[in-house]
Amino acid sequence: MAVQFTDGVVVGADSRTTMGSYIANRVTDKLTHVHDRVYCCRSGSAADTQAVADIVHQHLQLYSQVSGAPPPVHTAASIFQKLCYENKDALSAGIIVAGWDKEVGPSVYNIPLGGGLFRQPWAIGGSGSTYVYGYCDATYKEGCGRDETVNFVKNTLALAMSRDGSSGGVIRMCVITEEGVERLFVPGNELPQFWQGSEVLPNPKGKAVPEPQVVPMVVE
Amino acid sequence: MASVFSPPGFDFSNQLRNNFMAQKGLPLPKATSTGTTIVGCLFDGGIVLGADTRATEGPIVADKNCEKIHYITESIRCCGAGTAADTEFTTALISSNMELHGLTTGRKPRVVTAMTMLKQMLFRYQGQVGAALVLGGVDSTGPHLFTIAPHGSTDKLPYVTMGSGSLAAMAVFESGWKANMSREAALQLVKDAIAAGIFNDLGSGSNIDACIITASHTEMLRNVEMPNQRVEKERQYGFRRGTTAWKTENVRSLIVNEEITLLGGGDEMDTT
Amino acid sequence: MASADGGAYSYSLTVFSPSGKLVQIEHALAAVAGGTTSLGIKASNGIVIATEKKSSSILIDDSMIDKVAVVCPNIGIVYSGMGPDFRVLIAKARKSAQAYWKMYGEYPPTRVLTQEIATVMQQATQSGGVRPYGVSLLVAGWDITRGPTLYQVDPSGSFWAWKASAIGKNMINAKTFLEKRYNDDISLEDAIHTALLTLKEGFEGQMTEKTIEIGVITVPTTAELEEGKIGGETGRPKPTFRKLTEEEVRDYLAL
Amino acid sequence: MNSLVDRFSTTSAQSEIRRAQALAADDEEFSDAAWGSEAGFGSLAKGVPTFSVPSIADPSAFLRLHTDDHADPNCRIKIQHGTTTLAFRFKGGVIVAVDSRATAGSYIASGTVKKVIEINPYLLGTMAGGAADCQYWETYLGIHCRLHELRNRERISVSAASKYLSNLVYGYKGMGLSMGTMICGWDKTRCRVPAVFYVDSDGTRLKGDLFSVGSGSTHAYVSTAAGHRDAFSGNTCNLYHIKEDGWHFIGNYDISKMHYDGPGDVPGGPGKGYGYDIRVEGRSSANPPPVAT
Amino acid sequence: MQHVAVPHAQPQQRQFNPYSENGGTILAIAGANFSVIAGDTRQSEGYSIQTRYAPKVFRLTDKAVLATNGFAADGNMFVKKVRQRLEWYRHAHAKDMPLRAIARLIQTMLYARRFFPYYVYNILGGIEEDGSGAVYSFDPVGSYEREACRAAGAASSLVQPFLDNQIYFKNQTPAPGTTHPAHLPLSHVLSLVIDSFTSATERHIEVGDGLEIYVVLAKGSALQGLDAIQGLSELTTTDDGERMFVIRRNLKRD
Amino acid sequence: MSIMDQNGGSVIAMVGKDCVAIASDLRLGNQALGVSSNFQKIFPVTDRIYLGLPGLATDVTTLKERFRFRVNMYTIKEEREIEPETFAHLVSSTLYEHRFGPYFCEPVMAGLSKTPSGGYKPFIAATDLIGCLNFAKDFVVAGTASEKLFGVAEGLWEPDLEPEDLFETISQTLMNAVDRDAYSGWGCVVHVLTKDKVITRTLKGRMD
Repeated sequence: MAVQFTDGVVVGADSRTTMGSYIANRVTDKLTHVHDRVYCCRSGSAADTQAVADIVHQHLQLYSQVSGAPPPVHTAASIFQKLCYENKDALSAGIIVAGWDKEVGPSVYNIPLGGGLFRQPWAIGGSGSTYVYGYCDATYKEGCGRDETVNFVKNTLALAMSRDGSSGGVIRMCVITEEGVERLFVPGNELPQFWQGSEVLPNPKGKAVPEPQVVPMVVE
Repeated sequence: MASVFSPPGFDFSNQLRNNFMAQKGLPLPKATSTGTTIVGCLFDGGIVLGADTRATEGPIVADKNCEKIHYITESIRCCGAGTAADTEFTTALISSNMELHGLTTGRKPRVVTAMTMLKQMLFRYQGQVGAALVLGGVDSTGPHLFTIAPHGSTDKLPYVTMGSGSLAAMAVFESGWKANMSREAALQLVKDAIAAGIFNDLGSGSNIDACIITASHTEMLRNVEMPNQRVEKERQYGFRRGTTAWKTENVRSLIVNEEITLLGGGDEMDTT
Repeated sequence: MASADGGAYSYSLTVFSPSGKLVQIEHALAAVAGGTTSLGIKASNGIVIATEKKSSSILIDDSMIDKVAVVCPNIGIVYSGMGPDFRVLIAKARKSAQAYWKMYGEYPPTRVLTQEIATVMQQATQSGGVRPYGVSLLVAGWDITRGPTLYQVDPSGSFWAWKASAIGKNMINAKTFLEKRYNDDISLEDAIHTALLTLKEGFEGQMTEKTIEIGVITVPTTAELEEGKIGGETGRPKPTFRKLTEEEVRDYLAL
Repeated sequence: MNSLVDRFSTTSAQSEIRRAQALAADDEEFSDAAWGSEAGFGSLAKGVPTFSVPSIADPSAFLRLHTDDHADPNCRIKIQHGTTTLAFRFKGGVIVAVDSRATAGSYIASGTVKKVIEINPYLLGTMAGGAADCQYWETYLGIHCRLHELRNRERISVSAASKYLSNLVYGYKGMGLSMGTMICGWDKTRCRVPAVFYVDSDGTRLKGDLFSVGSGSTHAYVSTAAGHRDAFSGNTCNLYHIKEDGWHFIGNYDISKMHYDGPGDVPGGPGKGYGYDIRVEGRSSANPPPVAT
Repeated sequence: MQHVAVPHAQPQQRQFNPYSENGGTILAIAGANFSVIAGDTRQSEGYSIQTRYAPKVFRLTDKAVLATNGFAADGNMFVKKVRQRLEWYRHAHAKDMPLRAIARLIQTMLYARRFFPYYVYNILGGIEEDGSGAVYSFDPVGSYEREACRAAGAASSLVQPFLDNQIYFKNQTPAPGTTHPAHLPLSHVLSLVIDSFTSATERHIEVGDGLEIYVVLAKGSALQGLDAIQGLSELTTTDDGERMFVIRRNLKRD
Repeated sequence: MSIMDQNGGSVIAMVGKDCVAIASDLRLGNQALGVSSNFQKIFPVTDRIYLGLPGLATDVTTLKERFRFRVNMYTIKEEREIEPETFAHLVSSTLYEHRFGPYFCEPVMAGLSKTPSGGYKPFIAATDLIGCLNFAKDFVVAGTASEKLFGVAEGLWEPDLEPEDLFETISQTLMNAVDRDAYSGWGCVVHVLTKDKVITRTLKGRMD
């Protein structure tokens, strides 16, 4: 997930990699550095996304070498798109690119499985995203500050992690602004809590519902 | 080699024939797989790698004491699970390239270099090269531990397990691992993890191999524990000589005996 | 540039002169003779190879210059002549040694690797558009069948084994010096001293641990051999060739 | 085939089995388990014994999936197969020769299988294809022949016995039975001649003078040749001779021994081994005379 | 969410597959006046062990023991049904079913499911009415045969040829003037059984954990050194009729 | 019916006291039909290395020639005989080169390797069809009867058998194993290597 705010972007992700139903890595770092102020969130096949991110990282090193300036986020995103689009039948990679650059300031780009490129104020992806579209649509509002946005990301991820079996572990976030990149970490036992599924049975009108004690049966 | 030109990489010439045979309903035979339990564990100052020693071909144990901790460089080792030949040759290829890399750069090679070489090779073959690896080593930037899956994805973690016994081993790690463990504690934890794989997973068995890598030196503890020695047999099975009826026999002596007969009957030149 | 293996048209630079000589190779040998002196001495229990590391100006940081190169754990090479040619040959030699290792699971015997290098150098004398390598090499190595062996390879691609040899600037004086001092059962320690004395003969300037480089082959004992590969099958045999550190060179110079 | 159609069609084998099951189900007191001594054959009065069938669309495909080891060598249930059987009529009666090897896939499960089933003192049946199918149904046939004798006070003719077996097996056509058997005997009554009938699980029934059944059948002039040449035949050869007064067991010969030493001093025997390389030893460059070692 | 690339599953046809394979190996050897029926106690599925002690050898009557191997659920159910039929036989005939008859009963019960087979390889061992040791081996649909020695199950192809050589002395030419013994003493047979299983455990991953050997002695025959065997316990109470013993040993657990 | 059953055949190698033995059956079949009872699967590579090649017959002959070529070239270039360990690696890398179009053959090697102190040490090795090397201390098996060979060998093998005793053990192992395999058999041949001689015997086994 990545959200743009006034003077930067917040990128966040869960930390679970699964092999079938086995959790191969419960503390994965899916926030991958591609340049000083450009990060990407990887979802889909770990092998594919790691390979693609490595290639983009190399391209951006070259870009900054040649141009003498850090690469715009749009450039990074379009390299990702080129790779994902042209190899779409070999790759299974959903990537969100976010960062800060001098021309545009903060920006978030979403590259889903087909390889399209969409600039959005906020973007979510991966199997857990389906559960939290509603929450994001309801909660997001423009012009938020840093702390508000961090909370918005943290809550969204926590909700997705509780509903989606393939998501979980800890929350990793990065706040990317002109000044720098600040890494945040929320351990698995300190995730924001929401409704945990305890049943609240309505009390039938008038009748007092006795406390269900269990009286041990007397045996001679 | 310069004198004999051999194309680099794999030779696909039999593929046409093999596909034809596969269509005719003659399935490919199974290659040796190492069902395997392999683990790696970080301790302060180094890495402990562990592996079992059973290689299987389907349900049959092909090798009771094979080596799964492969050499990459003096202070980087790599445990392999999956198709035995793939783990053997993939690690050998990267070990060779790392040696070249070390010689050309004149520096001790890094674990992350080996990891990148391995991941890029496996990714290129899209999982067809069935090698699941635990790569561990110590270099100038300290101890590092990686797992590399057959499709080319890598994870960097303080403790890892791979292979069919990895779940059993991970259970032991999750309950026993602590940060900054001592060398002895780490070795004992690795031994327990491998033992868990050996006894609970059918694909792993026989002995425990371990390897302790620190900045100063690397200690290969081959068969550090052998909990599965075969018991004494109840009987002796020697046969009486002549038990086996044979039809023909041919004995070829390997001793080349020459007698040198002097020609010329003794009037050689007098050289006294 | 025609491909190295002499494509259809070979505008070969190396052609026979009327007197039956290959002039380019003569010039290459002259380039070698212009190079700093290198020598090698085969002792009963090892080999020493050494060379001068003279640089044209004191401003040069000669710690980065490698005139003695490791090809594989049991083979080292020293050269006289053109540095860059040497570097290219060393890269090919190392690749060839690894290719051998990948096929046979052990490192090549010295003779086989020398043959490979010689073939490369010979191809440069019979192909279009390429000139011979401007280096002579002293290849020192150990293998189980032949023990310690010292080979010299020339720009022509010819190679032969030596008990002791010298190449480069004052090769002749060095060789006569060696001929006087060499005997078959010289020990490695004595051989190292002889090497230093021979180098001193034609040395311009101060001979210090910074201005010379030494590589040695030490023959493993049968006990070490019995033990075989360190750490079982997949381990590696103990290296038999290594370059002396600057401290070791200083100690030898002090004696 | 669409399972709906199958459930209500009247011709397919499944519907016949269902009718038999319905028949057995309703007269409770006669269920085959009632009387311990019936050993599961079920009372003959009710016709065929009941078979439980998996309730899925295509039970025979299910069976083939799990038991046919030609299609899928590592299928789990390996049913044993017998392979070379030979029978011929001549003026002296009927000669029946069979091998004794049963294989499951490439594994030789047994080398001592009795592939001649002694139906009764004057009737023999041979086994090729599914061992269980032949054993079970030919023993079942023996019961039927005995009942025939009791009802009609005369021995059943070979033709009637083989007809009964082929009709019975025809009921299960397509369900997966695998049998290739020869019913041999000597008819005591009317024509008093030896008779050989070939009956197989497709329902084929042929009267003839000479039959050879099984994967080794093409080599079966001498059963040792079949044992030698065919990987699925071998171990020992059981030889029977049927005369007027019923069958006689001639003997059990080890095929490999016969390859080397022949049947011993039997009139007309070759005097030495039947094996090809024994017979041609010393006569060609491929088989040079044995060098005096 | 991130998953390591699981190959894109094509549409999978859900086939009705009631069977599984629980490994293990059984064997039985008949002597002159005894029968030995043995089986390992490991029950596994795929690469994991379901239990280290699941008996595969069951006592039917004082003189008959049945060993089953293949799909454990079918095996256990089949033994239950056989015991039920034997009980009814005892009610109908006031005596235990003789071994020969049990063999035929098992054939008919197996063949009753010819079109939905029990995935079980059975071996019936015990003492015949004439007091001789006997072993009957079955295929999953009921074809059976009396033999002197039979191995079945996962490692049968490892054990059977070994027994051919050591029990039947196959391919062994006897010392000049002597012949191979027709029947082997009990102690010899027991040591072969134990060695067979330790060898099978070494080379087959589905064999191990424990070994249970049932010994059925004909009426009035000597113990032949049986009492000296480690891990022995007697099941029969009286020692006038047939006697049945069980020997429990451990096997490697890797 | 895998490709390895097409022609059938099995090989076993065993270690004894300062000696090794390698044995194989002689059958060449076309699935169930036996074709030849004299198909040699074991070839001398050098005086002290024997190579057994069970599997698809066409690949057996192809590989035999391929290895003969490579060993001859090695001998000429290195001016020495190839050692068993080196030959094992040569076989392994040759097979792995065909990783994605393999030869259907599981080579078994037996030999005596020169020790640094001048003596001879028994050496056996086997690889699967793509070259995974298995250096065993006791015995290695391959071919259609490999499971059976494993079972009997595990039972009968004992350490430090004299050459003649090793001959008996390996022969009994091979014959009893192939008698339980439909695709192997039709005669057996055994080679026993000691440091000074090679004893080759053809056995009188079942011919069915």
